[in-house]
Amino acid sequence: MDVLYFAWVRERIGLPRERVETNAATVAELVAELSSREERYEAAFADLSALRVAIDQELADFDAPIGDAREVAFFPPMTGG
Amino acid sequence: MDVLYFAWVRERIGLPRERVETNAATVAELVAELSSREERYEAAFADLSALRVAIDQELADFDAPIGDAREVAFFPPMTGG
Amino acid sequence: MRVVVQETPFDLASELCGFGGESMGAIVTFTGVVRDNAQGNLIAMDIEHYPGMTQSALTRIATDAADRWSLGDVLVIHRHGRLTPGDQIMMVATASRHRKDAFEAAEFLMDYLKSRAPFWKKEITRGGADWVAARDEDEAALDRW
Amino acid sequence: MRVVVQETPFDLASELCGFGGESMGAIVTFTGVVRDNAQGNLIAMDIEHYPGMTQSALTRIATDAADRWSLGDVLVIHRHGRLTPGDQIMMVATASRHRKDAFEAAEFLMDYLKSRAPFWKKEITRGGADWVAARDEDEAALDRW
Repeated sequence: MDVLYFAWVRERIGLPRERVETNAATVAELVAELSSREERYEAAFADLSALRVAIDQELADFDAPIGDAREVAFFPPMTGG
Repeated sequence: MDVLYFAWVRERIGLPRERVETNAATVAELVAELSSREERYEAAFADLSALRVAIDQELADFDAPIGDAREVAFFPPMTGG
Repeated sequence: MRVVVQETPFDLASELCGFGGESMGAIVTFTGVVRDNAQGNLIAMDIEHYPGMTQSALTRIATDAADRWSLGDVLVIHRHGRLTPGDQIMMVATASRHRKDAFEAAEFLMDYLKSRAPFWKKEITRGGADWVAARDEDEAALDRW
Repeated sequence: MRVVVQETPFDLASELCGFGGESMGAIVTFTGVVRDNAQGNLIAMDIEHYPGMTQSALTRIATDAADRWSLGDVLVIHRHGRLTPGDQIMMVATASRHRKDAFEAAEFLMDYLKSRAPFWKKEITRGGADWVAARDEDEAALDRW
């Protein structure tokens, strides 16, 4: 699946998107898996209350199942308008 | 003093403004005086709840004193915007 | 603040040129347009006003809005004379740092313009001509403020 | 209904040309403008977005508004990329027969665009660069609806 990062999440992790092979069942499991990789991921995911997630371009919760999602995106609260 | 009429009040009375010499102390007294003149005035002033009044271009009540007003205007509720 | 009463049409874009300046983040506009009536037979809308009072009444309403909300700018334009369906009747614009102030002030201006500015509308239809009656809900809308 | 995401500027007047048509009496617009920050040292505002999601998120917000209020037309334009103080960031417009619907729908659109459309703003100042934090009151504003 593709994992996308926006705004300061992108800056902290250091890339806008990457291909991730995972067996994570939920977003939270995916976050745990990424956080265990390297410090920059751990730093980016340190406070989940400061993050939002979208599964296949729809806002979702961190306990949502990933299923066969093609795309999961992490970003801070949106500041449109 | 000048008495002005707008919208259907103007149409019913048949003129947009006239010079009136009066000793009326209040708007209500002025209305009574005008109504007693002719039927067209009586018809225009028949229902005061359907009318508004301005003294010297400021909205006022029918029991307001006229004092030395230069201009009293009668019109239906406004429909701006 | 700018308050204009005119017979001629106005152009929203020109009126808004430079409106608010660089320190205002939010601009709200309301434009009133002559719409056809329920019967679909409106030929024209005649707008009568009280020339001596109109400018001062509109200015007072705009000043009240500026006193009540934090506004960088306020614009009110109201036309009079004969208009036809699709014509713009009036507009208000408000500029503020935040959208809440800009929206509320524009709604306040509209509520007061409806019931406290000396304009009267007459619908000219194929069947005749009728003065537009003030609506109770327009009077009730003032209770919000 | 029209929803546009673009990098280039937009012109309010051209966008509103013919908007709403002759049966809509009320047109409300909101325009968001890049304003200088409190320190007065803003050089630019970078607006990042999520290309795959932006259009669909905006369209859903506009559709929700059209379902909820009686609207003759809805327009949403949101820019991305680098903007400077005074630049227009985005606009919404609503057309309705009555002003209440047009105002409420425009406020609803703005409240949702603020917190539910995938845009992120970064302020570039002489002192550095900082992501704009979401404001609690913007999230709280959604409770109205």
